[in-house]
Amino acid sequence: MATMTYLQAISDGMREEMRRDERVFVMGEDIGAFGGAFKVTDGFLDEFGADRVMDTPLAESAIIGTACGAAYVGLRPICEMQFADFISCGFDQLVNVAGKMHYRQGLPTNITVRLPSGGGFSGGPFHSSNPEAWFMHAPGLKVVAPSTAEDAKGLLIAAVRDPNPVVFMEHKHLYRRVKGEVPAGTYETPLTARIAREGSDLTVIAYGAMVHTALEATADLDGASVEVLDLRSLVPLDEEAILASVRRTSKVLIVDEANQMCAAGAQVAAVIAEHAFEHLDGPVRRVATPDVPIAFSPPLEQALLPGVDRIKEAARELLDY
Amino acid sequence: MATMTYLQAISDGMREEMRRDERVFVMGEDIGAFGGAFKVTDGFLDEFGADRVMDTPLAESAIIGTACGAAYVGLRPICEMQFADFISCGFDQLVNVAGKMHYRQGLPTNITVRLPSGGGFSGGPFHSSNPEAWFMHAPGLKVVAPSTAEDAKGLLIAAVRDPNPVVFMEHKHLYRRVKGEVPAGTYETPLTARIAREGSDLTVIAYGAMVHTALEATADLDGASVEVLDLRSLVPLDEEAILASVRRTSKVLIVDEANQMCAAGAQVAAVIAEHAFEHLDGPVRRVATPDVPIAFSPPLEQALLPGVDRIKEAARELLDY
Amino acid sequence: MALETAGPLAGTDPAAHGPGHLTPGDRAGLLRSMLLMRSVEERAMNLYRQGKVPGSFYDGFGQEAVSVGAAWALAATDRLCILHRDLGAHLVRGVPPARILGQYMGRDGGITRGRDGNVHFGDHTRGCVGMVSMLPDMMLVATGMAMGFKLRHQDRVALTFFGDGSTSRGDFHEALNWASVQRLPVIFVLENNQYAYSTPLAAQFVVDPIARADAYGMPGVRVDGNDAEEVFEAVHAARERALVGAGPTLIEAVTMRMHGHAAHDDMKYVPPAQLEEWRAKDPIDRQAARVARDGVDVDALREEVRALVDAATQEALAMPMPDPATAHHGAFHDPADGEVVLADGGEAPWSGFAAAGGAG
Amino acid sequence: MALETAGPLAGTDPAAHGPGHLTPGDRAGLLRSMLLMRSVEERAMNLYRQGKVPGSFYDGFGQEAVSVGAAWALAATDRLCILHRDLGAHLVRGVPPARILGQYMGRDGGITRGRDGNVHFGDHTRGCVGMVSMLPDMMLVATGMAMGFKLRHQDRVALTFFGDGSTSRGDFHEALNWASVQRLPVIFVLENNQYAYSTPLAAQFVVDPIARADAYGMPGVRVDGNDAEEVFEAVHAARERALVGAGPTLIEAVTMRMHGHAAHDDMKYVPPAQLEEWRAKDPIDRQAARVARDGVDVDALREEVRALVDAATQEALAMPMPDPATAHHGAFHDPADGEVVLADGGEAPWSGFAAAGGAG
Ligand SMILES: Cc1ncc(C[n+]2csc(CCOP(=O)(O)OP(=O)(O)O)c2C)c(N)n1
Ligand SMILES: Cc1ncc(C[n+]2csc(CCOP(=O)(O)OP(=O)(O)O)c2C)c(N)n1
Ligand SMILES: [Mg+2]
Ligand SMILES: [Mg+2]
Repeated sequence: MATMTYLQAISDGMREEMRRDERVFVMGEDIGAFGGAFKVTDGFLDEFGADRVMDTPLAESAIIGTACGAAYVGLRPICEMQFADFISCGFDQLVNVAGKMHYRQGLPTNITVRLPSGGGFSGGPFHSSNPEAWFMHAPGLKVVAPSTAEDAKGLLIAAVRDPNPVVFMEHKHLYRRVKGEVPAGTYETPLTARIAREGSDLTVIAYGAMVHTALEATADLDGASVEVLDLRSLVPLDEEAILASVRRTSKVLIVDEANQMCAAGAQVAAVIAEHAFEHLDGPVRRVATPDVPIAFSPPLEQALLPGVDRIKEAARELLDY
Repeated sequence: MATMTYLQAISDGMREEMRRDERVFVMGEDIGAFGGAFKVTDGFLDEFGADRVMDTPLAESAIIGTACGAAYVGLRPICEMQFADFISCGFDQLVNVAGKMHYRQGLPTNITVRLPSGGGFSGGPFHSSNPEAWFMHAPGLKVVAPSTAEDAKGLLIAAVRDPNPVVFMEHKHLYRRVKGEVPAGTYETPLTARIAREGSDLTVIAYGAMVHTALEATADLDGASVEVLDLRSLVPLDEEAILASVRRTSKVLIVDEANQMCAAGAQVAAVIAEHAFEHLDGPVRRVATPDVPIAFSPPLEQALLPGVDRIKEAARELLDY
Repeated sequence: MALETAGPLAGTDPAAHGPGHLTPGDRAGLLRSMLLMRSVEERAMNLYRQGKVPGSFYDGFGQEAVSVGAAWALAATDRLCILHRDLGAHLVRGVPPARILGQYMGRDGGITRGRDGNVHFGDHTRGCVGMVSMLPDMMLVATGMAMGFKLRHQDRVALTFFGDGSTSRGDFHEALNWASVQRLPVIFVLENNQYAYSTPLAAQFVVDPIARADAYGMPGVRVDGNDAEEVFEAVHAARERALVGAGPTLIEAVTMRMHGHAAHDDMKYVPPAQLEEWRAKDPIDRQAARVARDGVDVDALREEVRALVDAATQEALAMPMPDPATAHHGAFHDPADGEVVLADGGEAPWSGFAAAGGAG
Repeated sequence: MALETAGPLAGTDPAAHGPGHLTPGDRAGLLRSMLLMRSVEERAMNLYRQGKVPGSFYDGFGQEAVSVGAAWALAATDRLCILHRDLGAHLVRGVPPARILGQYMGRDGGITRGRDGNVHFGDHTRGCVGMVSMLPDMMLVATGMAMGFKLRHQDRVALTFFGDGSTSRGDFHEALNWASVQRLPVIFVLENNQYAYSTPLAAQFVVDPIARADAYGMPGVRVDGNDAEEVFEAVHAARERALVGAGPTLIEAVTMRMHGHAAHDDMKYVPPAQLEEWRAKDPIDRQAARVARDGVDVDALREEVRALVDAATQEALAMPMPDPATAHHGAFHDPADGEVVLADGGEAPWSGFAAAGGAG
């Protein structure tokens, strides 16, 4: 096993799968000669050629819509949005064409849409967002959000092989900060939750970058034993794993980086309040980003994004409950 | 006070406000000579002329984007989407231009976006949706969803006068089915919840068409006293009214017509699970539409949309809890 | 704005224009498909009036030559996104009328098994993707199919239809521009039927959109949309062009929507004289005259089609409604059910394909 | 694809082209604004390298003539959406350099008070709407402002910029088409700087987009984007046209992005010869030569600008960071704070407006 960054793991997953399966190709803005805004496809043009590493016009609706068409004739496109935020411009094709085709017509849409998401480095209101909940609320789309290098590769490959449209949330702040052992070759990470740390006093549920923030915040919390559940997949949502953990610990804190209203965390809270009510020994707490755009200036941005301190405080309150 | 349908009340609200305020105008596809797909602007062209009753090209992004521009120079556009579903094509302008402008630049976007929404008459996957949760999850947008004729008029006027972008969810299934006394002249309905029926054993929380379904389902539930809370506004969400009702009844059922994942109902459930935990005497139950597109064929559609039977069953389970 | 067609409009003599690819058999086939389209839609409208078709009902009365003529020019290996005025293309591909009527009625035997309604269907076993309502989203899907063909060096084309109103939306532009930058084998058939719901052309554009073809660097061909053979020839030529790698073509078929936007629409906004004028150009009458001159018994053809649609109606009425217990199934495809992509099963009845073994 | 400008490219003698609206004072003013733009951006880049500008940093080095020349032609009552290569337009409107540098550094004294970054700002007290990142969304916003003017019968125009890459997106089309159908007083300035991030023109279009103007029924004017006076004259003419109700104009200013897409971009994808070629056409050098011939002491002007930017830098560095306790405020406008719409406070330094009292 090699050690690589989260970013390298995503590249590696795509590269391996493209070598294995000639139906797979990548498309997006500046992904060819330039290697992508974050260099995720660096070197791909040389290895796979311009046909399979397709620099597109600046047109997100077209990226998603033509990818759907290519999928219907048997290809497996991986679309890169330059930033997750720009998916707003391809929103219609994603929710209405890709999301609804199978239910309506029995025709699956085998596309993977990579969304470099998340804040933490002064990207401002248009380069920091976490739009996953929009897609959870759009039937027919799967949504995954890896937090580790190993899962980034495995979920990328699983997404490409899945016959359905999969929105792949890759958190920009993890790109080069997170490293880990990554198996060689191709493998699929299942679309289920993973226990990032076992514990018995409190469950913290998170995904993507917030898994790391949650782990850090609860590593040493006055000796409490805190379980951290990494959702990994948002659609399907691993309700069993969520409920099992809450049954064990009786207390739960949900952390997500998205704006709080109708976020993934709201769905998780609703599932728990409905199906684990009898096992709860305290309110279902949430830490998320307030309902404003992500501000640019560092002190403002830091005040908005869930950080170690807010998580610690909420966790302590629950432990003391 | 005149008796009018929900649809007439919306028309009446727009007409009165246009008479009072020359900055207000309506724009959309086929809203002029044709009077709109649902005839909400019938007669407007004659009364106000083509400048203020603007038939637009078939271009939703342009409808929202140009409305924003008109608002910045002091006008108060009301945009009609022919069906709520088509807002997917104007999504980017709505969430990124209208939603974020004030936070970023201190410049409010005084537009009202009317979305004829909801199912129940074989509209199929593209003419039945309830996309309000997408906009709840987009900071800077207000979202209202009247259930009565009186509120439809009052919330429409409140939306137009609000300096912020307001998404006005008008449920198509209520258009001609719901009638009520509507005050003459102009008035604003506050963006707060309303108790549709008082009760003490159970709270049912709903908005839009589901208020009526909830009232019907719980009108005579083995003698139980069921409170029905009509949210009316989703952003801002009247958390105080929600929590106050739950504190009184200790049991809560949330009904919404949207697909269940990350829906408005999920947010309401999360708020309750976090802030009324100590007052709950049972799980927070939800009845919503499963996560598939709204099917066309009547038996399928009826199986998907929350109906009286499903609500009754869930309410009974809670009462027996 | 000039609305008369720019191309050489022939009279009723097919030999007077076009390279004459069509045999008498093809000509009769075109007529038969148009008759079938009109007949199926008339029957569906009756069923709608009887309350057996839920929701709304849209048809393509008066526009039959566009979808029939265009689909006629395609091979079984080609791919289509068929729009809401274009039932004829489904019929040319071989979709059984009973399944179409079942579709309108929301029956389990309809193409989408009641999941979607009216003409929002595509038979993927016949190379067709079902349209979404959002117009003209399918232009990008067709462009993407063509992208797939190019990527795999396949000799195939994709074709899609869209209306005059749909030209105002961004996806129209993104599709034409993308297809031209990548030189894709795709054929865009703009069906100018004078209205978008109630909206006349002047509210959608200042210059007829065929003029945009130049600006995208592709040929723009304007044809009489009420002449199935002229439509066929234009699509045939565009297809030949696409197959040699010369890229996309924009075809404008000028026609008229002779019915309301949907069944509920009384079309008060259409001047009666305009309808009169177009009634005289009925595409079926025109083709029937040609075919009669070829010696075909058109009355017998009409009779055959009527019988076929009668039988299809009975078959469709016998189909059960879908099982409500399945309503929440099917948002996702289960890999265990095998790979599903568009298949070649569609019919390509043109004699040129029959002779060449279907490969055009 | 022809990339040389189509219009008559004059040498350095301003009298040789254009109707000569500009006085020597205007000419010097244009130069001063361009110098100011370059100087502020150079300073910001230094601050970026010092770690004082968070996020990324974008500039318009080499493109100064476009935004300065265009904004120069507008009245205080006109309205603008200014893009990320167009800092000069903000400076022409009178936005103080200190507030711009504060903006880059995320200070509380920046235009957006740290809410947004880099050139994503607009001073609404000077008639400007801050751009959003999604390109070219602002084309529709500008179109909407023009719609407002038309509705209220006001003698005003709206103007916006956008890049060559942005022409590929649907909103480009929706804006041009809408503006032409409604004949709106809006001016679209396409800033063709040869690249969209790393993407060359050939990946965005087959025919230069100026050719589309015809197809929308509006004039398309191609100018040398490195000549501030030529840009001024084109915008001036478009404005006159708009004010008499003749509708929108598409102007293409051909220029070159001389720096990377943003500070991190080393531009390996740009052939050195291309940069060389354009370096010789520097818009500031060109204008400086003209102004020098008018007898102006250009060195003194440069000195004045440098001092001004030095002082602005000090002022900006002294601005505090925003208060984190306010981070979650401001998603909504509180009506109690009064109505806020774009105001006329922007400067319109052109002598034509000065003479006519600001109304053009
Ligand atoms: C994006 C979008 N907006 C609105 C509608 C509602 N709508 C359905 S058909 C129609 C008119 C379409 O006109 P045109 O493109 O000319 O096609 P035609 O129906 O005339 O064939 C409209 C506005 C839609 N289907 N899609
Ligand atoms: C809708 C959208 N997609 C992607 C981006 C990311 N992006 C920022 S600038 C840029 C290139 C823009 O090129 P062009 O329009 O030519 O403007 P230029 O930067 O060259 O002035 C891209 C792709 C964006 N801002 N908006
Ligand atoms: Mg039409
Ligand atoms: Mg550019």
